Amino acid sequence: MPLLDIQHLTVTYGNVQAVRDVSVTLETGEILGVVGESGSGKSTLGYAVTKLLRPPGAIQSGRVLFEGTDLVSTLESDLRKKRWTEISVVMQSGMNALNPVATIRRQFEDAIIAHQPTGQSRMKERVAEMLKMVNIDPRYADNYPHELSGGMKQRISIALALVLEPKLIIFDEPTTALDVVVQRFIVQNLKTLRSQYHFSALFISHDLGTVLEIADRVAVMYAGKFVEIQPSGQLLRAPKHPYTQALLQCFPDPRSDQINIVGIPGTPPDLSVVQPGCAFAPRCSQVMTRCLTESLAFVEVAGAGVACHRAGLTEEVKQHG
Amino acid sequence: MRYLVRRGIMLLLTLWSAITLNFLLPRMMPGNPAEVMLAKFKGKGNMGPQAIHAIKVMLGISNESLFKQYLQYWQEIFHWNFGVSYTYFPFSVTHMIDQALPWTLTLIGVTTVLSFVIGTLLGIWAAWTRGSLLDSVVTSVLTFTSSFPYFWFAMIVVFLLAFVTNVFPNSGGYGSQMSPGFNLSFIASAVYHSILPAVTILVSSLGGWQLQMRNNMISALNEDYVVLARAKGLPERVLAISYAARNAILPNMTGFAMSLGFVVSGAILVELVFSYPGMGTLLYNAVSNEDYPLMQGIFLMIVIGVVMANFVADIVNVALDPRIRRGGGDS
Amino acid sequence: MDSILRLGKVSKTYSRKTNGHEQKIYAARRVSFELQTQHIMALVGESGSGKSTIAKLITGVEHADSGVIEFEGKTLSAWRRGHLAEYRRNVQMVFQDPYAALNPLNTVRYTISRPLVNYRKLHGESLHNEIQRLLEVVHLTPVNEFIDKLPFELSGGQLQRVVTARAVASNPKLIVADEPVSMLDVSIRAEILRLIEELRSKQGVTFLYITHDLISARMLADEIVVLYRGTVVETGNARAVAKNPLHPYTQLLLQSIPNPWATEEQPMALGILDRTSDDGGCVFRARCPYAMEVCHQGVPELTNAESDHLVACFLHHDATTQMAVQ
Amino acid sequence: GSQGATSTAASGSTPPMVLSVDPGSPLYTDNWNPFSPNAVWGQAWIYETLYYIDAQNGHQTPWLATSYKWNSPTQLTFTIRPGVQWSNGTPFTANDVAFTFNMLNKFPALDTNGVWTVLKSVAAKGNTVVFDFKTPDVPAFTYIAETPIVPESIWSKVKNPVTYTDPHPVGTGAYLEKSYTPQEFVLVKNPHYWQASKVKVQTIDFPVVSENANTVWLNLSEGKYTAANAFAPNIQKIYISKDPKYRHIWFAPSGASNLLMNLTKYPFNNVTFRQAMAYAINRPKVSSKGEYGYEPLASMTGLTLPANNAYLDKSLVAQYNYHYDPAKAAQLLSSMGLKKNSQGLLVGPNGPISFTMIVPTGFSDWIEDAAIIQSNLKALGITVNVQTPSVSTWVSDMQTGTFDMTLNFGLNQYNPYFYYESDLATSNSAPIGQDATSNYERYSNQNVDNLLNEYAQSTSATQQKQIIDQLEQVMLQQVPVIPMFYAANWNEYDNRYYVGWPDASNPYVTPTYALPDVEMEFTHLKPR
Amino acid sequence: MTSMLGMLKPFWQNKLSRTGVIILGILVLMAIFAPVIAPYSPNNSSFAAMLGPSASHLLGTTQEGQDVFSELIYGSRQSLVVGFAAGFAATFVGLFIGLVSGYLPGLVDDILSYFINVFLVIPGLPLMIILAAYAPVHGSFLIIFVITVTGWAWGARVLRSQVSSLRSRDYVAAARFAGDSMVRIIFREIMPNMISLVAATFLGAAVSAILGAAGLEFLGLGDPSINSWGTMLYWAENSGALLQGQWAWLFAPGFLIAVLGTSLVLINFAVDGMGNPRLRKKG
Ligand SMILES: Nc1ncnc2c1ncn2[C@@H]1O[C@H](COP(=O)(O)OP(=O)(O)OP(=O)(O)O)[C@@H](O)[C@H]1O
Ligand SMILES: Nc1ncnc2c1ncn2[C@@H]1O[C@H](COP(=O)(O)OP(=O)(O)OP(=O)(O)O)[C@@H](O)[C@H]1O
Ligand SMILES: [Mg+2]
Ligand SMILES: [Mg+2]
Repeated sequence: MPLLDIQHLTVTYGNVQAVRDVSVTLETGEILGVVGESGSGKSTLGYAVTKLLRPPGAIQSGRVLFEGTDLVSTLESDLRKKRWTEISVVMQSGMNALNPVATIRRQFEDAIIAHQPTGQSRMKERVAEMLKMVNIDPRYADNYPHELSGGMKQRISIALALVLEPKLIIFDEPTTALDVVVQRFIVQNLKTLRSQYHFSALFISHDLGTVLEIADRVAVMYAGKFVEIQPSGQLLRAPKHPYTQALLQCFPDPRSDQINIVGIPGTPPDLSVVQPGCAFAPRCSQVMTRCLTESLAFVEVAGAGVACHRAGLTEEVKQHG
Repeated sequence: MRYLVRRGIMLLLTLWSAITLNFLLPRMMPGNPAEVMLAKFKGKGNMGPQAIHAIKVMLGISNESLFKQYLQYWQEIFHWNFGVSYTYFPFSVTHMIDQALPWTLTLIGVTTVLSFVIGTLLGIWAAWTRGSLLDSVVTSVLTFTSSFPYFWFAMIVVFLLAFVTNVFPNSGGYGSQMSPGFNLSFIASAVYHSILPAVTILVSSLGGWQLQMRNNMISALNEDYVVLARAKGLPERVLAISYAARNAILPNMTGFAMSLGFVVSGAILVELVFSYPGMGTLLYNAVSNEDYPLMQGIFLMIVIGVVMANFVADIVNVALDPRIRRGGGDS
Repeated sequence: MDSILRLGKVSKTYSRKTNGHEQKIYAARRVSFELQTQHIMALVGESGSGKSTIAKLITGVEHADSGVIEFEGKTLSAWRRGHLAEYRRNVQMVFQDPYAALNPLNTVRYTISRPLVNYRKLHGESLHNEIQRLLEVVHLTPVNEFIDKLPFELSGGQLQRVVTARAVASNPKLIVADEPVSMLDVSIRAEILRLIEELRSKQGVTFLYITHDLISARMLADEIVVLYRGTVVETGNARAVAKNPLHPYTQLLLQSIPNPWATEEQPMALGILDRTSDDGGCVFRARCPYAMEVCHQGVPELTNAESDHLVACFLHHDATTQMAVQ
Repeated sequence: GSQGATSTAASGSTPPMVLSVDPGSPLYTDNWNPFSPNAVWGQAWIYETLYYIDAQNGHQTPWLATSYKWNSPTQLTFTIRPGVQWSNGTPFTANDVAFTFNMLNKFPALDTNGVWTVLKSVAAKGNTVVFDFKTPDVPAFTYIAETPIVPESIWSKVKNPVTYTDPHPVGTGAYLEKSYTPQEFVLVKNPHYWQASKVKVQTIDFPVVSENANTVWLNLSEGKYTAANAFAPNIQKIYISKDPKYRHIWFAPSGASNLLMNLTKYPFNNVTFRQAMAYAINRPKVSSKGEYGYEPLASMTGLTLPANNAYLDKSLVAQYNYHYDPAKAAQLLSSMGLKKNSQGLLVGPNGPISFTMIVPTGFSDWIEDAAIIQSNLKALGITVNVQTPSVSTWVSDMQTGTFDMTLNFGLNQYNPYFYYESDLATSNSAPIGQDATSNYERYSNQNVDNLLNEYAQSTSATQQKQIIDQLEQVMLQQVPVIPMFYAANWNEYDNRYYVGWPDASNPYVTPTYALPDVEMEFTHLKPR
Repeated sequence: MTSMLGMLKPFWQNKLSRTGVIILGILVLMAIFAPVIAPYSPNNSSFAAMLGPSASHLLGTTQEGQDVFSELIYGSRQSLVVGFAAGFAATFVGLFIGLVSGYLPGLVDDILSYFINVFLVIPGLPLMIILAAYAPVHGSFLIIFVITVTGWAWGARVLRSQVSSLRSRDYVAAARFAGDSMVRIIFREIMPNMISLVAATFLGAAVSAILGAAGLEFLGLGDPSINSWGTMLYWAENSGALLQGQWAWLFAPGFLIAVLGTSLVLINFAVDGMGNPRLRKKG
């Protein structure tokens, strides 16, 4: 049984369909990266999985099976027991995710007290331990968030997510707001932590480079749908969806001799209208007529899949050839 | 600390200007209040010039230069001496304020605090159950009551509860045959007399706090840190109180301090309707009798009250908001 | 080749109060560089290294504490004396966040018309035509579809084009672009960068391109200036600097770029330290894995390491003779 | 409820006596000094005067003095009542009287009636006190007779009687201070009072009277007061109808309130115009609607009727016959050469006639009166702007003569001399811009001044009556002011427990509890 | 024009504020068509005094014999005009001082903020009463003046901080680069983005002006000969209306004041949407 099994999940904000019939599974110990342009519905997916959507956001349909139980139909009071002990999150901007009027220590202790209360000294130890783990001097435990730099806050958010050693962590762009050097540092930090804690994760980012580095598998999201899922290495070497291909071209190898960044012309579609056909078709360099009319369901087979008429064609051709 | 010192200096400056304004105001007004006062001291016959002079001296009506008067005024203030009241001569302004202040401080002080506390709690609760029937009922009822003219509501309350049904006394601060003191029956009587005015003030002021807190709370609930707290699986109570409400209340503290400061001025219109022996009634009497030493004295008390309350608010803000306490805050 | 802009030992400090005591922040320290006409120069550095400060000093938004800024051979202070409008016209700016740089209530037409009306005194038909032309220049076509839109109706990339069109409108000679793509999706970045390149080659505009992204700097710029804590640590030909960085800090920047192609995991060589004291010595020494005795004693000067490639690091100095004492 | 005055002091078998008279809002101050304008009114039951003089009819009742005599227009002798003692047991003597007056001389701030402006000396001689005058001033008798007398034994030790608050008053009066709180003071019968046998009311409660009239009306309506001095709209409905058997009112008229016109300004400097005003204004409506009908129409002579009926020259009144008659007013106006223009405005030599009428803020009845006057004059083509300045602005405008038209209180005095003197004497006027004492309309007439002088020196009643008749003629002919209505002495009382209240048929005292002679009422009241 | 209309759109879209707009609209119509709606002139005092409600006098008559219903209808004019005029004046002064103070940091700002602080500390109602009591002439202008003097500071403070935050926006800097003058920047770049705050300030000021005016008039510090809801309360109170059983006379004006205040508070619910171009455009 997969740790997390998302089935036909659809999420809306009023008339905006931000996540459209998304299905994916996540195995224990696996890190699934989710990439896509801004507004493609990555955060929405993350919030929906944890049932943390803010109004007017609402799950329209679908199931989110966590260890076999459907979180969508679980009562909030029952869900509360699973929160943080089994599923925790790192929010898009760690800066605003910390309560500005509570010390760092308080924010750790809140979580501990709510789920696994222990003695004061044990708690103190634990906080210090967690801070050290993300290379922050434990002295900072008694500081307030505004007294720390952005990078520190982000690392604290990560430590906070790990404090109860959950099975699943949702990372929503944990590095986006930071500059390259800090970003790099956090990614390395995460890798170490993963080897220590063996958590599974949904790693959301628009930075394909980072995702490819950290994730076992990568899901590419476009206009609320997954267009391609593949193990990282495979995605890097043989992207199937034209969107994935285009996206990869935006990340040149910094060491190569000639650097040429190729963008994707055009803009992502308006999510408040549902159009027939492939959402990427208007920007696709390999568009065919049927792309404009026939939509294609994404099917995940053995942890991989692609939603492209073109990809289907090549597959067919191969079989015949 | 630095922040407090700066705020302190600002408030002292403010105090100085308010006191100066207080000095100038009656002197800039048209008409001659001193003459009106003199008329009050006149009998039916025509007073002799010595008598007039003697009365003027006794009331401290002065023909000295403005600047000299100003200096004297400051000297008096430092001695906590605001002169004699015209209306209550020979009693001093200080004496009259001493008489009225405790009533106002207790009645208006307690109701202001109650109003803030209840209003804030209702606001938190309404935001928490946002969209529910109870939320919309409570919020719209309070929106309506907060637009009540205080005095109008007070008059209706008096008529219904103190006259038609005779449940409560219609006026005064305590039973008239009681002598003020620290005994149970007196306190009980004072409380009994204060219920109607308190309710009036509460009903018409709750809405403001409720609405404000509800707004703040709703936006706080949308903050990332509250969503994260929910993700942490914290108990609802902790989430509502120490995460959302704790942050949402901060912007209201200054307003609360201001209104605490204004407690000193009493609720003029309500006190008037209930003939409550507080600062509001005293001020109204001072104004209608053009007793400007008394007026100035009361005004000064109010300004001092507000300035002090503001300072306390700063301290409270510093205590509650680490961003102000430990630098980093932009102010 | 003639230089259009020259900075000579420009310094700027800010003071900030933390926990009651005042702290000096050296946002720019004796920064010197020269920008050639119709070149693109990239100013690279991590957050807080002083990139925006230099942009503000050049555009005249802030005053330098010391040093000179020369534009077309005339000092900025000379320009300020009565010719500020002309200076403004010649030195324009593109902001980092296209969502913030446009008034949400003004249409594209109004926004672009302002410099045209103010600097070029255009009206009526000619104004309209010029706005159309500018929109074409920035590839916002068909023009009529965009001209009367409000910012919220446009995507980030389109907004950044409007911002660029506004900057070009006054026919400036120099445009300072402060991280013009860092807020945009990777897929859109390339087009904006290409637009800058195009403006340089077709309109002859000189650019100072500010970024923390070494890759885009290398792709777009002719020269790169690397800034660390207000100090220029390395400068030179873009390709040389980005491909073969000499300063340990530039190396760090390069290593930080996520690189899924990299065959083996390169451990991060350098730690992050949030504060260094500002008393003498190399600014980078606390984070530098190669820090030597000498690094604590003096500030390394920019010296030629290769042709067209200068670095301020004792590792590349022949001797301590070139050490400058502050 | 209307169970009568039960709220307080229902001690034992004594029926309660609760008086709603003394304002002191919001709270009383503990001040019993009878010379202080801010003393609690209860002092009038403690300190007594030589004579009691009724404010309306001038009826004199010997009190601490048994008799008086004018030895000459400049010398007056009072004979002191024997057997009176102060409430601390010391006997009351002529020395106390002389001491009291000499104290007023020493501390002029206490001499609010200005008796020492005419007195030369006051001395005790045996059981008499002799008052010597600087100048003859017969009317000053009233002020002397009504000065409260205080015990020398106590007041001679008071350092500054001006600021003295007399917290434990010792007087000769019928009552003693029993208790005091800022919300209520209680008087109890003085067992050693010199006419103790006549006093039947054991205690009197004085609860604070609210500034807010509605509170008083509620209490009145509920029957919380035995007697009150309160204005109330529709007293019949609010008060009497709730218990018509026992509840009564007697609103004795007092001095006339006057419409003042600035006689230094056009058109008021023209007698014909003023006469026209007297016809043009619907004075009965002002009295009945503006003043709720409580304040009866005033005589154009200015005399307070019916108290001054004896002075009234009925033939003179019939001869002038002022009444509401717009046609007559229009005729008088056109006789002045004023004509209406096409817009219906009355035009004078300087354009349409318009002026401002000021009424002090908060005087709601007067504001209503002004509205009536405004509409009356509008009908004649005269524009009146009504403004409501603050009281002090109003007073100062009157004093300096910077007004066109206003309403002003009359003097509540039994003796018409005081009334005419204050309103018509040149000495009480002043040039515009300077403060006038009381002649705000600035009337000046040598003949009138002479008449007033003669009166002050005369001790003959016939001569006095004759002078008053001549002044009445001036009032009717010259119309220096237009008397509008008599201010009322508000008085409500409940005779469920006590009877013997003064009323129109038995006006032995004017029941306005601020007056010194009101103590007399308590020698008449008896339990039912 | 379309943009003006568009700006008003949020008021109609939000359910609460739509209620407010409708209520306010009814009151405004009542004021405009007072002569048509009211059966009598409010100054007509020819009826018997203190009549109870009846078909010819829906709410009875006053002590002076005026028709209460007619007074109520006509009274809306004065209450609306004074409320809005005072609200407008206070907002205008607050906006002006807030703009100048927020846009010109340094000495000017220091001085103006200091004044704002002083006026914030000075208690409103007592000062209002004192000013009004001393004024030589009482009338609507006095009330508007007094409310403005005591009420501008709050708005000035809020608007000032908004201006100083808007001033540092990139698009303001950009306008400076585009060569726009200070005045133009203030009016084209800063002001329009403050519309919703200005509107909120205005609505708040109008509510307190309406209540303040009623309070002053109730104390007799207005011009009692003018017909307004506040003066109606003054006369009702001075005539012991409740004791005389004239319920409607006292109840109706206070109720309408509360209704008017509520309508403005409700309208305020939509103010946030006003500055939102998304809603504006589709208008
Ligand atoms: N509260 C909301 N109300 C309406 N629409 C919303 C709301 N939040 C998000 N959306 C819309 O839903 C879509 C998906 O948003 P989401 O935040 O999930 O995107 P994202 O992929 O996380 O983008 P980013 O990289 O910018 O974080 C977007 O089109 C966005 O405009
Ligand atoms: N007005 C100011 N007052 C005080 N300190 C300032 C001010 N402006 C900038 N600084 C400080 O100066 C340093 C350089 O800032 P600058 O904005 O130039 O950095 P940057 O390289 O542009 O960074 P980023 O990549 O985050 O934009 C920083 O430490 C910053 O905090
Ligand atoms: Mg997101
Ligand atoms: Mg920057």
